[in-house]
Amino acid sequence: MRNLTLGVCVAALLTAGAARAEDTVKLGYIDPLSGGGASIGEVGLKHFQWLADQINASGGLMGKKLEILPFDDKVNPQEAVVQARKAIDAGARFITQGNGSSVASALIDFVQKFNDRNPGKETLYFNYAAVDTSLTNAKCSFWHFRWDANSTIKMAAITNYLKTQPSVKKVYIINQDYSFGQEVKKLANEMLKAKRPDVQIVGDELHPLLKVTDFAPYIAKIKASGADTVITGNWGQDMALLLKAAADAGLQVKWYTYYAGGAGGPTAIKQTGLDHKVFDVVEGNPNSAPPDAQKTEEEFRAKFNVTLWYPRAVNEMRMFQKAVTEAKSLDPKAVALKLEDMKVKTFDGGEGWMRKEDHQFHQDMYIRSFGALPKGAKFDEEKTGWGWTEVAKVAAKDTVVPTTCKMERP
Amino acid sequence: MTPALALRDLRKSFGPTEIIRGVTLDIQAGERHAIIGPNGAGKSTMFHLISGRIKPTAGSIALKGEDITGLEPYEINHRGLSRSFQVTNIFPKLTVYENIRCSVLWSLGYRYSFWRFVDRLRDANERAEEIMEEIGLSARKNTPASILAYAEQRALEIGITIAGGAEVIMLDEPTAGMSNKETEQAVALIRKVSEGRTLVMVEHDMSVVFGLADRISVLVYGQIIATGAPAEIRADKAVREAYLGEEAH
Amino acid sequence: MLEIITFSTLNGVLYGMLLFMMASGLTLIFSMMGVLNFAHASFYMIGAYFGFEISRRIGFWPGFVVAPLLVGGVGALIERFGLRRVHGYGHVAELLFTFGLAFVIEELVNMFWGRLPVDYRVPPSLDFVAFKLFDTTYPAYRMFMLATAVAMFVFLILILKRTRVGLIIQAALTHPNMVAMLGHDVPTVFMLVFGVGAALAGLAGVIAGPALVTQPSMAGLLGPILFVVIVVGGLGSLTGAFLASLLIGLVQTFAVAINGSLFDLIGPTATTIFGELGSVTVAQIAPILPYLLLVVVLIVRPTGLFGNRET
Amino acid sequence: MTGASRTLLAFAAFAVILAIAPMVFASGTSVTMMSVMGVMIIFALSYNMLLGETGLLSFGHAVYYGLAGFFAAHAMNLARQQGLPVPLPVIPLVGGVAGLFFGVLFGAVSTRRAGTVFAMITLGLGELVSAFALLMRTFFGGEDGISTNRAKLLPVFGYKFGPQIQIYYLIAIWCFVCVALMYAITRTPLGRMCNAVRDNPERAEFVGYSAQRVRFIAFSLSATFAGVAGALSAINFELMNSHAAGAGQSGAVLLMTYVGGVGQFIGPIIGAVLITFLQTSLSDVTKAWMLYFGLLFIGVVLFAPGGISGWLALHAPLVRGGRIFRLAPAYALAALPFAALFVGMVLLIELSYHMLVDAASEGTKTSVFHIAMDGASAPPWIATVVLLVGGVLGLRAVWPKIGDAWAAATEPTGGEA
Repeated sequence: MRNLTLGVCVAALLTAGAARAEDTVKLGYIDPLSGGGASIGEVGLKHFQWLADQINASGGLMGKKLEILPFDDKVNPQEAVVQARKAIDAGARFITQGNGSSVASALIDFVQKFNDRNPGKETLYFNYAAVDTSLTNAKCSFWHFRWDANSTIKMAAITNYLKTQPSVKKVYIINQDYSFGQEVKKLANEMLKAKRPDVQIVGDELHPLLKVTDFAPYIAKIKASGADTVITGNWGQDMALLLKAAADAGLQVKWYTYYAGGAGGPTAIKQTGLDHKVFDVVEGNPNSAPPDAQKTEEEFRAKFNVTLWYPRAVNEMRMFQKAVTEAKSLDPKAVALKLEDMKVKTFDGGEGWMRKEDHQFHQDMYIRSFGALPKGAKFDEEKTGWGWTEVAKVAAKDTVVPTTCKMERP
Repeated sequence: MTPALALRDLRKSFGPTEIIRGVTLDIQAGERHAIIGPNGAGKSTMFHLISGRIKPTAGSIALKGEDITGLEPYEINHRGLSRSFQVTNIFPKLTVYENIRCSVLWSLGYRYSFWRFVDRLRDANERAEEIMEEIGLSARKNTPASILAYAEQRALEIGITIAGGAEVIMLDEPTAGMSNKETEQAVALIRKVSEGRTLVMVEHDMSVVFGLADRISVLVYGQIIATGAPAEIRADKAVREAYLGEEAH
Repeated sequence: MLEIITFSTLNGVLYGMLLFMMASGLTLIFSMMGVLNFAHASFYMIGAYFGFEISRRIGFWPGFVVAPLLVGGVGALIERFGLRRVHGYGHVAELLFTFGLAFVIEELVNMFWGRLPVDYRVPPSLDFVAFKLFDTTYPAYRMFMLATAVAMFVFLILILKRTRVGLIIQAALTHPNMVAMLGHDVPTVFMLVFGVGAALAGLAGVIAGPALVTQPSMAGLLGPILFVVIVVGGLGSLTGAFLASLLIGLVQTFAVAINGSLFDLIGPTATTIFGELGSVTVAQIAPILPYLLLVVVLIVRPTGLFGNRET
Repeated sequence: MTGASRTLLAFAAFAVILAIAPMVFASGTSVTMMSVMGVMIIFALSYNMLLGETGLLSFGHAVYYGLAGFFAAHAMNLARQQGLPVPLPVIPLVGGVAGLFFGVLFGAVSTRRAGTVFAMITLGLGELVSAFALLMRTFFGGEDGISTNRAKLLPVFGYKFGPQIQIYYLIAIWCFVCVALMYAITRTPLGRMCNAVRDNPERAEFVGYSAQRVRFIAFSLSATFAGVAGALSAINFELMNSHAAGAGQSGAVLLMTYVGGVGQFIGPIIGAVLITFLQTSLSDVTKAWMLYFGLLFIGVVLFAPGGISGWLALHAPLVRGGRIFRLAPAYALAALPFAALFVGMVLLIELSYHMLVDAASEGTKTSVFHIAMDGASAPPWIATVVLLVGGVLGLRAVWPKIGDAWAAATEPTGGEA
């Protein structure tokens, strides 16, 4: 029992002792740092700390050092709001987050209300991985910028690629039954009908999120439907088990996914032996990136022993620095105004721009397949010996989709 | 006059074994009635049937003329029957006072109310004090029931049983496991609290039975072989053979 | 149609046996000790990780034997130095102890093996196609899992019903004092039972690890469904758990095959009455059905389908 | 002092603490955290109406908290869209009614049995509700949940309830009222019978009470208060999503209540405050906070089954008898090995965590308690072992002294035994 009291005292002391000097720019990093989501949140944190070091090495922001303050949101929207509040109290006027569209949606809402109610203390929110399209549509906010391609852009890229693949005739769609999966389902149906009216959608399945232990029955259905291609937004265990069950049953189809490259995905694909049958869609591929990006990738892997998952985080931080320099101000509103319509060369070489109407970043997208690496390819994944090979590039301009955002501008 | 309790051809089987094999018995209002019989005769089962703890396989039970067969224990209690248990069955974490007070609440009509403070219910508190006085536990008022001495717990058991003011009281071996002196006190207590009520009791101690009971029924193998005043039972031949006879050996 | 029924039955049985394999230790511990072990899935997880560690160093088969024994040892130690202490405070305290234990085990696994899935593979000796049915292959490893599950069931039934040890432990549950009087060391019996239960979970982990995903959240994701199995089957009834596993496996698998919704059944009125639920297909809610089954069974028959006691 | 006046004094003190807390801890984070604490106090106490008072172990109490939160969020949105003259402070009533409704609905099917059957039904219901929450998107808003704006309702006396401090006081007032009501309920015939049913449901039936009815009413009331807490949570966060009705939240309330102590009324309050504080703050201090949480919980189950309040309550008679000081020397003696043990444990966990998880990418150097150390070198590990072993041996040596001190302090010298 006193153990406890002591614990409280120690915790209180440490929190109090953590008061920091005021001459740094603080970026609150709000993502899961404990529990199941931490594997991803920790890696994201490393990205930002590393990027901050780079910014600081190149002169910082207006001569001030950038400091990353990590906060654990436990992938819980309500908790994220409490942590955002803590970040602001600790002096952060900029926050960044990526994991979970529900968290992102809560943060947009929180930042909007906080800024309305606390004029002069505005806070800006950079989103590097939450992909729900509505975040830059119905829920869009002046105080929110997104660097990751949203679900719609990703599906546009996949379907643009499928347009060039006449061998695709029967498509099966399977997704997790929650907002993201439902969005992927809807987009896949709409865009396939528009771009490949000849393709037959032979199945359209939703299954509960992270509740299925055995995908054999689903595979039996896919098999019975005669599909040659499957489109899925599944991630984590739902992705791994789906592929394992497919391999067990000898199902020979191509898998177009959003998150086959997510944590643990490469390991699972290697286990199934599905060589170059699983595809994903991303904003950068290390094996075909320009030399400077490859060099950065090498440095990052050498330092942290993990893939540079988020090329978009690099874009985010570089653009942040650029906006501060151009605005000659650390005021979030001034920074936000400079970010709007900013055009840059992206980390992976293409041209990218931050669309002003909805604050969605647009960039070249790559379709990749996972499997044995061709000669000369440098980067494998999760020590499997297999890696990603680019199969197509979809230019940024071909992924532009109109937005429904009606932004309230301050 | 309507009997306080009327059993008609009551039967209870557990699987293929019939434990109570057609008991028919009238217990008159105001009498002290003891049920005796050898171990395994079904005395406790009969108590459980009457009080609703288990449901009979066949037959009927009437309390003051009203059929109570198959009712839940609390419904039977509402109709004026209260019982004690052979193995002490109290509220162990509550104090003696709380034990008693909980047992008077229903009879005073407080039911499931959560809009009045129990400490302000003068009648309930007074009644609880009276009962404690009656069972001689006033000094132990704020003691948790679980740490009472055995005899005190037995007294509390009786206190809980009589607290609700039921007209029919059933005591299951109230003096079991007591020393002679404790038994004497218990008998005095039973005599006092059963004043003006109907008492049914199961008891092994024959001096208690014959000292206390107005009438006695003898239960053997799930059937009543004799019912009558103590003197009649003493003289009954079947009883002597089946029961007292055994003890004589 | 025939194809769907055949596949659904086969897949249902396979899945059901997987569930039974994982739940058998849980029901054993409950029937013997009356403890509802919330950490059971954690033992299953430890089994998978131990199996993984051993298989990548020595091989799958040594892991198959050693890992469950290690998990059993861990379980016995936890019983001896943890659970036994709280035994006196009653079943709620025991349950809460295992609840906290599940927390700690997950964090420890996080610490030792990281949060990402580990590469635990099917052994080459079992990595082949067992048979082919209507163009769908069934891997030998699934058949191995099925055989192990059945073997576990038979083994447990024999132990409990036919051996002296089984009789003693069953008696120890209902009459601990009496059994102690007869000269048996009840605490040791409990420790052994808990160890065996944990070892069974560990065995399930060793086997299921390569087939599923070996990761720290595997315990949490699996946990509740095991309770459904043993509660629906009847708490403490091994046969019940076996049949409930089959039932749940089949129900879930057949449900996945059904694309119909209330909308298809009664037309547009479904959406007016049930709103969105009207257009939800049976397949969509298949994995939720076991929980529905749990609630319905407990309301209608609190002892479970084959059980005879409630707590 | 009589029991009644002591109670009044305690409640007065509670009111004062609620009133001045934001003046003492004035930062935005503190006010936000204390608002959450206020909500959790209500939630944990409502849970203890089941666990501590009636002996019902529920694994699905968040169902009522969460569902009521959704109703409250919808009510706020409706009031705003329709321009209904509904002020924010009455919204928790909506939550209470919703909680009551679902409490009655689900209570009717789950309270027929206590014990394991009840626990399992609540577990199943909890899983079902979270599953349906994802299926019914219009009502539950899918993953995102339902967001709302508390500042757009009818102002009360000029307060618009935008600023967090106003929300704090709104929650504080509701918290005070609910705590008082829940305390009052324990003092009513029903409250007493809840205890009786917890102790011995069978005997309760033989003194005229249907155990099922008692459980059912307690369950419904408990769900009502959980509903109020859920609505306050919706107001506080201006957001409700299905997490709030899920197994994690149900587990959290169990943790709070049990760690605080189920045997005393104040237990869940202590638990709610402490666990909320740790939940929001511990993750800043250590990445292994969930491990500490698990160990804390196991520690309480093993060594203090009455929870914190139970442990404190052991000392109450001594405080009243003015003999608490007799324990002081023994406790002071124990404090040292205890601290050593604690520091050793923390070192062990932090060092292991760093070496196993972070060392690969951050190197072996770390700092614990602001002391820099290298996990690859021997000294920190030696210190850890010394502290742990020293702590254990020290405690063993001191333990009998504590026992003696207890014996001396509790020696009957008249008065209460």
